[in-house]
Amino acid sequence: MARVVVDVMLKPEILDPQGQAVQRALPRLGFTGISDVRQGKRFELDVEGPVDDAVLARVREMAETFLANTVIEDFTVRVEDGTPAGDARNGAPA
Amino acid sequence: MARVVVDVMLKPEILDPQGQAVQRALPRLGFTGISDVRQGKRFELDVEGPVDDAVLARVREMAETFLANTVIEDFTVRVEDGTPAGDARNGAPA
Amino acid sequence: MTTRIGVVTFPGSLDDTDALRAVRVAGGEPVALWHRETSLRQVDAVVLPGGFSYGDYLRCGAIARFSPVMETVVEQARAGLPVLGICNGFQVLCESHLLPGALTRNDHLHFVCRDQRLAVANAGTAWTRDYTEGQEITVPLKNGEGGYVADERTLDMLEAEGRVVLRYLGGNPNGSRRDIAGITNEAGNVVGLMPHPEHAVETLTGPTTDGLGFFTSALKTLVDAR
Amino acid sequence: MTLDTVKHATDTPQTAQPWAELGLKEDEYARIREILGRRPTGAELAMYSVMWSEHCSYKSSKVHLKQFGEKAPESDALLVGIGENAGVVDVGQGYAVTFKVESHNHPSYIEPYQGAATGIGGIVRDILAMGARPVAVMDPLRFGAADHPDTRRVLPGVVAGIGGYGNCLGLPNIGGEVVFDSCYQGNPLVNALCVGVMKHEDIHLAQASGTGNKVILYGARTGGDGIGGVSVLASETFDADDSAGASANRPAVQVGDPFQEKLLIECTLEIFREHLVAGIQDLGGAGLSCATSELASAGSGGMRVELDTVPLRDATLSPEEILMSESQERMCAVVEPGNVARFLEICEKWDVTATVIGEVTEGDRLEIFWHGEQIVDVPPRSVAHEGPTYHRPYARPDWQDALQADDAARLPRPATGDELRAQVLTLVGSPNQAAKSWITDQYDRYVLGNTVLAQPEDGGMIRVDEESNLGVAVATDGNGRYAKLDPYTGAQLALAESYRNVAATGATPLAVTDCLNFGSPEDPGAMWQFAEACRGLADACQVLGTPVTGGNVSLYNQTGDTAIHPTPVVGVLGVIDDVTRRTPMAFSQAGQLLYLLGDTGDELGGSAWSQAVHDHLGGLPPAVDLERERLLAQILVSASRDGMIDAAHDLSDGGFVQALAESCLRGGNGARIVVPDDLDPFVFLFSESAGRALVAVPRSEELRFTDMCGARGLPATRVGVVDGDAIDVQGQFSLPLAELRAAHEATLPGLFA
Ligand SMILES: Nc1ncnc2c1ncn2[C@@H]1O[C@H](COP(=O)(O)OP(=O)(O)O)[C@@H](O)[C@H]1O
Ligand SMILES: [Mg+2]
Repeated sequence: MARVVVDVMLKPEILDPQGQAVQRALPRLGFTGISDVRQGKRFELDVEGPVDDAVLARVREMAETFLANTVIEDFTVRVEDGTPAGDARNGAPA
Repeated sequence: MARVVVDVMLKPEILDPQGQAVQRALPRLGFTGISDVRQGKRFELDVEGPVDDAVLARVREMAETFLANTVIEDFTVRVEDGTPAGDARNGAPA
Repeated sequence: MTTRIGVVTFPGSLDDTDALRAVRVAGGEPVALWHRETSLRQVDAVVLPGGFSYGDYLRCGAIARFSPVMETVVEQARAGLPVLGICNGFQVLCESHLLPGALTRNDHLHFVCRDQRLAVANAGTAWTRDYTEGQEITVPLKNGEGGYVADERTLDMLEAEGRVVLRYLGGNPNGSRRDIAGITNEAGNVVGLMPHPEHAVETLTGPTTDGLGFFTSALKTLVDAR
Repeated sequence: MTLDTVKHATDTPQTAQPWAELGLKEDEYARIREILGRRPTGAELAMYSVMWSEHCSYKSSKVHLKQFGEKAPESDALLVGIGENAGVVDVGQGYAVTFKVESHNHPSYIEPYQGAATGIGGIVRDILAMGARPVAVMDPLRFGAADHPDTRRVLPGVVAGIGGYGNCLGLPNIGGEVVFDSCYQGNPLVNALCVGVMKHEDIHLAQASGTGNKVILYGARTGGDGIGGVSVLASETFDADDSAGASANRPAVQVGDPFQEKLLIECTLEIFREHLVAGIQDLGGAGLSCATSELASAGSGGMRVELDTVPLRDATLSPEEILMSESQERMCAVVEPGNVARFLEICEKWDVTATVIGEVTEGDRLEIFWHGEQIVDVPPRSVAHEGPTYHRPYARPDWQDALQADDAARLPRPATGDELRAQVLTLVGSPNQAAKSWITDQYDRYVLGNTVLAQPEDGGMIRVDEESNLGVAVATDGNGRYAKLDPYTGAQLALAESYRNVAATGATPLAVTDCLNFGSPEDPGAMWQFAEACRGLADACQVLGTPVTGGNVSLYNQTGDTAIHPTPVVGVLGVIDDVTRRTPMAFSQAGQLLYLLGDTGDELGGSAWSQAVHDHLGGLPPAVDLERERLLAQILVSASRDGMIDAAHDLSDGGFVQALAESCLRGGNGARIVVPDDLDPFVFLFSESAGRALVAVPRSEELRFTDMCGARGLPATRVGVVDGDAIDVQGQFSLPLAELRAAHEATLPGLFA
């Protein structure tokens, strides 16, 4: 069983109230030196069978149409070990 | 400016209704072969100055006391490039 | 001498005025407390009200927990001060580790507002002594993250020690483990509830007046303690 | 790129400018040059283009909206009329109430959650800007066909957005509407209404006066979101297929932060309490362009703004973008210099960012500077209040006659008791008539502790004063099917229904707000519908004595050539001296007598029955008799005040049987019904004749009640009694409540859960 991770973050220009709330709280908790915080979602998908290009393409389509709202969010897809699955944020065609 | 990423996921034994809802929806959307979905949070922290062990230790403490609720959640901390910052889920002492 | 019950306003608290009203209707003296102040202004008990403190960003109650007023609340709660956390207040109490467990996203993923039937499971706490054990009450429930979770050991301990205070009746509205709607600490002075008794203190604006008992219970507890 | 300063613009008259891309017409651009005596700077062009858009300038609609003022009935209750952020109504005991309904239609189609959420945020700030504490919201909604796949995307998102924002603000949601019709498939309507309460002396206006007074921008930092939102999303350049393209550079979608807005509300109310504000304006569509030009235009002096002092979320924004940004949760206040320190202190207390960005000047220019260089120098009235006015051509569509000729009377009707029974179940379970609790249970109706009535009651009711029990009731209604058949009558029926709903709760109707949702004003047929609806509404308000206090227009609700049904949504505000005398809709006491008030005719055109059973739309809508509506309202209010009725429910879509079913289900009691001698059972049950209500009268009050109706000339027909656990229409059928409830309540969860 392989795991594919989809990270979904608000686009940089979109307001991120949650990230801002966290950032504003940090100094009060004694944590300094953090100049920005963005909060997004992380999906862990357990895939049956081997993760080949076809599977990744499907996951990317899933991210594009369902897991992320591309009107306001970007996403990345990668196999668990940390290697990005060959695409930059959003862009890559399936 | 370096970026540290904190991933927070519900512990495996805690019910994840959001992940389940995603998983249930997938076949309806024509995506098969995904045996499990978990949904968690991803924090991107922009750190002023270099990210050394001391900084990572502080971020880990931040995750432990604030970003995650360790009653129900696990977390990992890593520097943006993908290398885990020397700790497994939760465990590592600061 | 009147009994003073304080209600904390965090940024984003919403049901604070309702909690103050409920204290007044019950016959106590309501005292507004501000999150930035460490002083509790000599109140005899504290209510942490419902709402979305700090927008409920990150996790419900996670940021409010670190406010100055909570330092004092935690310290005095450990020393026996009666503290009632309602909804968001319950979440703050869990985040502060005054109560075990956590509150998670409703299993159906929607905010739910309804008149909820409940059973009083412990009529011995500072906030429930005006009820009888097993009594059925109906008060409003309104939350998006009201599913109570804790590990099995903790749940068993809560049951064994009689620390479940309220249980949902007529269908579990949010996936709470073992239908738990409210719990107390070991000493019985700190109580957390998801339902909103402050919205059931007058028939004009609430479904019942079943919620009043929480506030009159505290007043009695405090008078007895004098 | 060099900064396009006023001087630079003067020196380079020939520079080509993208006025067309910004949605301006050639003659509009020429007029800007004429006003300024030179070409506009980029910043000026941005301001004019967005302020002269349909959304901000009402250029196609204002010639018709004028009637609301011209035909306004005499009313002692109106403290502030059309033209401000919202109208203000005197409700007695020194209290004033402000309310307004607005649309957020296009954004909610693109991004349902955020579109709907920011719709709530925007209308709440309008109410706040009047000096009032917002106390409740309502949400009139229209979606495409209930079973269309895209409705599954739009509806849950819209509902979650309204709940997510309103719940987090701590405003009870006390009512609204949910209507499904395939005409709204590509153009859902998301209207949002907010009600606020203040004391008379707290009324604030949007004006900048007093030379030397400071202009303070406070609330969220300004970001790149929503730039062009007004001109792109809410004007003719909007094209659904293009939405992805529009977001390529700067996002047209705005993200709301209800927590920030909650702080803004509490902070602003504290500032009002200390009388620190000389003028105030919320930032909504067109952002700073709108706020600065409107404040300066309405005041006595000019204004100077240092745009580089605006706190930014994104440091790369250009001055044009800052002026156009629609970042949410911001307000702009004019403050005397001596009050600035205290103003900033209160903002600090609430963690609200506040910055002095300019001041009121002598003279009459709006001047904006960027790092010391002047980029705007305009007469503010020319931007804010003297935009273009169009007299668009309009004409009755050629299909109108055929539509009206296609009479619903030709539709086959149920002939037997069993058929009637089956169609009752079809009706109460149809998406438009089914219970809406799957939606409304996602809204907090209890917060603030003053909700006396909330959905599914006829109107929402809020207690205003805990000591005296003074309260207000609000309802919103609109029936696009009726308006399609006849827009003049349809608009009047919307008002009549809303008015009747308020009266049914026991409150006296006082004033009106409206949101006019229509197709393209460039289509003469749609423009005719708009003109007719305005005329109908203005005429009806005159008769009912309820002035229009404000509202909103949403045009271009069409996909290609296909427009939505003309959908005027009308909100009515009423006052009740003692909320403990309210009339709920539930039949909660067995044995009480049921009276049908008003006359029932054979009126099925546009009815819920014709839609649910035959999927038909044709004929004429029910006739309107405004004098009858007025009499009915007086009777309902008197009966409530004197304790003669225990329940009341207005009759509207679905007719008698729908109202009966709802009141029975809510009270958990059945009813035995006798069909009146002079009526056909089908007509009795399903007709939608206006001016009617169903009331439950305690036996002890029967004589007093019928005497009153008789003396005042209102037909009151005894139709049955509250009893048992079924609806039993004698001689026709019996329908157990459990079966009725299952049919009524399963529909929406079945579609969306
Ligand atoms: N359909 C309408 N009926 C009456 N007044 C309207 C209508 N549409 C807009 N108005 C009034 O025109 C003015 C400007 O409207 P609008 O641009 O929506 O205000 P805002 O700038 O506060 O959003 C307001 O006073 C509003 O109440
Ligand atoms: Mg406004």
